[in-house]
Amino acid sequence: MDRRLGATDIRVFVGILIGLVIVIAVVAVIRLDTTGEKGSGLGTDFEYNLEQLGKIDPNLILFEESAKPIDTGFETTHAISIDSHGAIYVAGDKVVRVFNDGGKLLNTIELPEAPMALTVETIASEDSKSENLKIYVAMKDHVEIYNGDGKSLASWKSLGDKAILTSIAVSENNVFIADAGNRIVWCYDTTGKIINRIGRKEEDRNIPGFVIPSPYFDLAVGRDGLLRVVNPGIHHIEAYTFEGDLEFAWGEFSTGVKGFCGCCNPVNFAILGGPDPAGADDSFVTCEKGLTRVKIYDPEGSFVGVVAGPEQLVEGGKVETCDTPEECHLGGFDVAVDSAGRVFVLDTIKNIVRIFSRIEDPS
Amino acid sequence: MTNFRHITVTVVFVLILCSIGSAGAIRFPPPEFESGYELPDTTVPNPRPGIYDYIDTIVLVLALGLSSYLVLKKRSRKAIFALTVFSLIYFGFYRRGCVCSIGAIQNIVLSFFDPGYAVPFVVLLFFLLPLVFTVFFGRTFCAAVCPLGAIQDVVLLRPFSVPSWLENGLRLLAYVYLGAAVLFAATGSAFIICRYDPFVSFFRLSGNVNVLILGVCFLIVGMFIGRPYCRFFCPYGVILRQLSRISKWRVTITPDECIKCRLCEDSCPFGAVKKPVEQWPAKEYDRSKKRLALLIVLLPILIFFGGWAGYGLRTTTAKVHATVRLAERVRLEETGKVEGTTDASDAFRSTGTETSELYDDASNIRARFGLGGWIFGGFVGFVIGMKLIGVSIWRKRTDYEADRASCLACGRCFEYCPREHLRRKKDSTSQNITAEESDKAEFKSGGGR
Amino acid sequence: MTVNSDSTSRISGAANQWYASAVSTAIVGAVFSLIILVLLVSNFIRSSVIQAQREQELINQKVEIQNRPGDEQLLERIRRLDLQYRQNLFRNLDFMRKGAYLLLGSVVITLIGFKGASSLKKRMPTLQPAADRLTEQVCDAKFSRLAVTAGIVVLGFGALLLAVRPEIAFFETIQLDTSIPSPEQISKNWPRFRGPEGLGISAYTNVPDHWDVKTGEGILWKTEVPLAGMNSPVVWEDRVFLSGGDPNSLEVYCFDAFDGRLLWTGSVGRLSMRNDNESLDVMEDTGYAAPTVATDGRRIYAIFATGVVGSFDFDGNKIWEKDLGMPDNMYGYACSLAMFENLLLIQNDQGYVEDEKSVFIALESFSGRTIWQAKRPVASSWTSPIVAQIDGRYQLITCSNPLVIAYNPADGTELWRADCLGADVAPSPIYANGLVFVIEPHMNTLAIRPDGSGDVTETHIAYKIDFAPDICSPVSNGEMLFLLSTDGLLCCYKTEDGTKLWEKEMGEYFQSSPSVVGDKLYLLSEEGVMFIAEVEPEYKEVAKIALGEKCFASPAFADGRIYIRGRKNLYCIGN
Amino acid sequence: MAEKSKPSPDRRQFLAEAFRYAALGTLGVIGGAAFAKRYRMVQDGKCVDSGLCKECGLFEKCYKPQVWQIDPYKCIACGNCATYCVLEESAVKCVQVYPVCGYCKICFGFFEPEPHDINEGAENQLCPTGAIKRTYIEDPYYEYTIDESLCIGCGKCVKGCNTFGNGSFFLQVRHDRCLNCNECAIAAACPSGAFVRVPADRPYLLKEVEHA
Repeated sequence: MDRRLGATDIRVFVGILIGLVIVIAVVAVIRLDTTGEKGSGLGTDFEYNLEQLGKIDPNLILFEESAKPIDTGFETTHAISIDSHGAIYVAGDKVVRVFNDGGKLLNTIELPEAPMALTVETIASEDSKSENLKIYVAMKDHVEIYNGDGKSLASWKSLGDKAILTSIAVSENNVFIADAGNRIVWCYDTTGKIINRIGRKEEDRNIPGFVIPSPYFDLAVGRDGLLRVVNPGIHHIEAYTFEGDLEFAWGEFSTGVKGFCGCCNPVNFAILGGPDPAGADDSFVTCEKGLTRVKIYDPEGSFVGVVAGPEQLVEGGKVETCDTPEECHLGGFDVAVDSAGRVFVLDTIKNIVRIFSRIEDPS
Repeated sequence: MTNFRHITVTVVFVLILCSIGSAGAIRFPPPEFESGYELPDTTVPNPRPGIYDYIDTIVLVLALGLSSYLVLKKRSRKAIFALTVFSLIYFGFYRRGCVCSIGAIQNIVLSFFDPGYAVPFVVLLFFLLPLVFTVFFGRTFCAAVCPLGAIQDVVLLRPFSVPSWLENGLRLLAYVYLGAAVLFAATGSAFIICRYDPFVSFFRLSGNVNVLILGVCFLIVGMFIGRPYCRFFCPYGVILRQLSRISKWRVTITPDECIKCRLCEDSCPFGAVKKPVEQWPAKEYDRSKKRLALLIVLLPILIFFGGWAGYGLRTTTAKVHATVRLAERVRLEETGKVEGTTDASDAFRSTGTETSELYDDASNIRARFGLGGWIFGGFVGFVIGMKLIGVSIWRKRTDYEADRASCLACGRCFEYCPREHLRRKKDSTSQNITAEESDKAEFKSGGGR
Repeated sequence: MTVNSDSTSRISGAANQWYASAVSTAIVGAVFSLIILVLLVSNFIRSSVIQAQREQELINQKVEIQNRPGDEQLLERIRRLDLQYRQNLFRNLDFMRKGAYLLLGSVVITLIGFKGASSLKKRMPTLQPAADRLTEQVCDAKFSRLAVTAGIVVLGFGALLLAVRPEIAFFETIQLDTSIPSPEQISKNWPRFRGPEGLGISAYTNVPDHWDVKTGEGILWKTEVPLAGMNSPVVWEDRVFLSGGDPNSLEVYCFDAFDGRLLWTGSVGRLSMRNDNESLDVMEDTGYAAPTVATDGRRIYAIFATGVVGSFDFDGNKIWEKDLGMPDNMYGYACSLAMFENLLLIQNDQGYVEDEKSVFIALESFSGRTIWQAKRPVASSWTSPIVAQIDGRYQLITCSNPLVIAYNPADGTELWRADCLGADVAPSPIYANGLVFVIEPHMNTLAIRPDGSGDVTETHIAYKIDFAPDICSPVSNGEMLFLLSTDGLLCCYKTEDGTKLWEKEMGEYFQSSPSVVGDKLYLLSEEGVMFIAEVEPEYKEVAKIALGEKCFASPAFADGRIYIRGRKNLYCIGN
Repeated sequence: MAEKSKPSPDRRQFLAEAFRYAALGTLGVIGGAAFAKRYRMVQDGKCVDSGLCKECGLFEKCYKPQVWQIDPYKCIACGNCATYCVLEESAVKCVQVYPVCGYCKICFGFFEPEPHDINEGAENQLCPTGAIKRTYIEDPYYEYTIDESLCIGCGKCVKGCNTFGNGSFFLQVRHDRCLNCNECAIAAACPSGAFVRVPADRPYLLKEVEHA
């Protein structure tokens, strides 16, 4: 008899236990997150956050976006250049497109392959009445030259598979080509003959050699007749004579706004006024990837101010790092300046050209 | 689950190609080192060779065969238990609960709906073999091969019988679960059987905390209620039930004839022992006839309403599909109904795809869930209807027998049958073993329960 | 076993020892696994708490080191902390793994114990007193039915709970207003190029005839238009519409008629430059937005030089957009839009006759669906079609080189055609005093009787006037027809027979078309000088007001107001 | 229904027999269909042209085991890999593909965005578990190596390397650890759908491979 009682007791006890357990189980199932909505649950130490570094003190910003961005209509863009008349040349896909600053398409030059860089030279003809354009387009391994109407004038011979040309500059009789693949600057004459190699590592001439971790390697010729070359790996902009002697270098690493951030920056730069004497102050406009910043340095390389930071260059002013690798790898913007001192930033992700001009009185 | 559920090689390859396209940056050479530094290679440890899958298949066949033999010919609970433990160790702890016949349902279904997906050979076998065996020998797969069944069987300590009405009610869950699993697999949304597999995390000795808790709960219940998962949830079990109804050979409590000693009445922890059934009392009989007619009429109605309900659920069920979730999130962000973005929406935007494309995809998927909902709901309605009919007809039964559908062929009841003991005595004496030993043997063989 | 109880009793002693040991094993195992479980859980909690603290501290210190560079102790602390942190991370993982194995082992032991025990301690099969099996069966069946029914209820309820969640719609459906404006409404407004019927005639007589830009007298407001365009303003009740474009964007503007506020800007897809043969080079004097927009008081419709047509509702929501393809047009596309009931009428003349590109398209106003299309054996033209009600039936009259074609605007069937034009046709046709007046630039002006059918070239041309403007469209007040040439020669003819009444040298250049308001004639010169004149019996200047801004668009007249689009600004002039 | 409707034993047997064959038939059809599908896919060239197994026979082509892997170009290094894996210590780890690496002196996969100083001090290291080793090769180049025993696959360094560098760090499923679940728990939780199945004989999607 008591045994039956005991049995009933057990039944009750077990019943309660099971009920309890079922409740727990249901809760567990409900709490189970298989879709990643709750996030990784990793601590703050595991977050990679550039929010703070991306912010730039508004007092440092000397420029403002002065016109609607130009939609280039490209799928990929590589380089931007501006001729002495202010026409904007954008190289992308397999085309060079020429716009006026209103964004009107003036001209199109079909290319045999994808361009890497370009520059435009204006040559006054003998009678100096008319003048004609020479457009130098650097492909991956060689240079093509076109006139203003897009007629091919010359195609120089390839520098080999290893070559990855990333920038080109012209000064009277010299054409300088930055070759990131061989990590060297080629100096051509205008007929396409190689007359010099600049920047190879040489201890006795204390030339450090170019340290180029990624295909960003820019150069330009200053009005002082010195060739300026970026040495991104050591965050320098170096000044060479056309003979290839390193005169001086400036630039320092810093994630802060005054220096160049990242492992290899700046990716591109332009010299205000450039070869054109009018209204130039010879200061540098540099462009960094990673933390996308366009900044101004004076000729001696001391920080002057900011043209645009991540907040200006990203829609909605949201400071963010790129998500997918593809975004990141396209992240190297290009800059150009016109004789009026406006800065043109080629956004290689959205494939648009943003136009910045100085704020009248930066209060 | 090794090489379970292929997506075709092409799909992968296309993905790779896309990624090349999207790569953007050109391959850039590493620096030339003057110190003669050599670029190391990235280590690429290989996965478990595919050949093992075929070993698994062989083991499965052997286990099934052996189990069938032990249940039907040898009628030895101890041996069955031993095999159970083996299966638990091999398919469970060694193979980490994968390959798994239960999960295989989803792969089969997906392979019929996803043009880019063909089910691997091994998975196909793991799905089919137990079914084929069941058609001939009853649920011998459940008895001693399925690791999920095994782990529940070994923890079963003090079984309490579940009243048959409750059992009938709870069993509906399994059908719903099966329906849902098929629905989500067919729409390529998720493999819920794997997501909510309560025991796999034991086999792996790690896993999501919530799943672990769920598993523990099942085991605790399993100590007092025989194999709760198998009886009330297992989607594969649902199929096996139906097949074992028509199996060629079947588990019988008694080796020869039933003497109605009632000893086996509560021998079965799974409530599969059916008592003899008397005639209906006359008045009950008439009423039940009417009722039956009514229920048969009711069946199509249930099916329709089931389908209708399933259709009504489409927006909810569609949320299980990642694309729909993403689309809804993006939509909410676009319309400013929610603040901020999620990783998913950021990732989506960084691909530069048009939102309209995403929305189109999502609404197509919803539409598919609409149709699927009709079928799913209809199925559930049908099941319920049939169950109602099933519980209101009954067949005269004279003997104690194991219910074909719900008998898991564990062989516990054998020990309770005096006829069985006689049989064994005969065998043992024929093998001239002394009565005493044989008694010991019998005694021990009371175990396993 | 139950059958021969004596055997049980015989070995029960031995069994009891076994049983005792089994039970003790089970208990030991259970206790052990319990301990491990507790350890695991506690360790899990403890570590997660401590780790969190460490992590936070670490981060703080890393921040601090930025402010105190070169603080060696701090550096030391950070490094030590970091090490602890990381060691702990992996120690926990390791502990967890080992713990899991131990737990498994102990659980197995427990189970073996219990199993052994339960298998040794036989419980005799308990035989309940045989209950009344019949009732038992009946109850069982009944309960089962109830249980299943309960299942239905539960499932149904669950489904309901899930289903009530609100659906997130991916595409919102805007209620389309498919009604069409009444003729009265249309005549009260200025819904298209050159007014209600495109004849340049205003229904109002209270339009101002004097104002002064310098003093600002009569200038109600002046608003700068973001993007340039040659098109004329269009007015519906309290809204003024314009379009403008540049290579980057093609836009539609909606201004508030009272204060000139720009209420909204709608933008249609600019032409893509992806494939370069499509790139467009427009001429200065057509631009990207030469065609004037049209409205039916429900929506606003605009077409641009790139062949893109867009429709917006009055709140600026885009209703539809359609790309008719880049028009092949030497000066740039300039035909303004016309409307008939729920149809948007587009004269899309392209190329030369032999190109067979020209087509007339009628789109459903609210959906953008093409209702009818008529191929036209004509070359590019720059005229705007008109819809005139001519003895009871509507005629859609189009001018091009070389044909004048009248269609039934409802279905596009051709009513009649006349082969009488040539060169680059820019002036639009008008209908006055039972005649259709069409212009062959620089050559002559023709009056056609619109009651014919088929080719009426020989039969229905009433008379020719050997004077013809080249850009400005004609205007008529019924009995008089006024023709204004670009270089400023204004001629007046009798509409019955085309006899010349008078002519006047205006001494200005004209791009915009003349308009008739009441008994006055309004002429707006290129330099932005508005001439207001009475015309009977002779040209009599009422006013001559300089706007001080170049004007190419024709002005729009509303109740007591004039809207003038200058090169840059939109002016509203009123009393 | 009881007595009268009750079929005689042999009739019932016959019925059972019929049902059995029907069931077997159905199973046969299912199996056949599932099996035939692979042939269809061979005909469609879905398997053949994959180029993954040129010379091997139909079996290898279409029946090749497949395993989970991360498409590095879709991965956004959200960190879910570290915690959603069914394994306590995730099967996903960061890998370094040396030919893509720039061997930078200042590597943003290694250093904090604002390093206090350019050295291996813990205060400068980005990796919370210190799983990256930085070794000097020659001026100005440094080698960066992942210590997989320490890496938990959080992807913090991947973000840094992608943003500033060449992206030579990225996450991959390590198949010596992966259980290759039927439905990968991480794949289900992956916000960017970066998880794909790849043939088991080509179980990795290393960047350099696609770049070439």
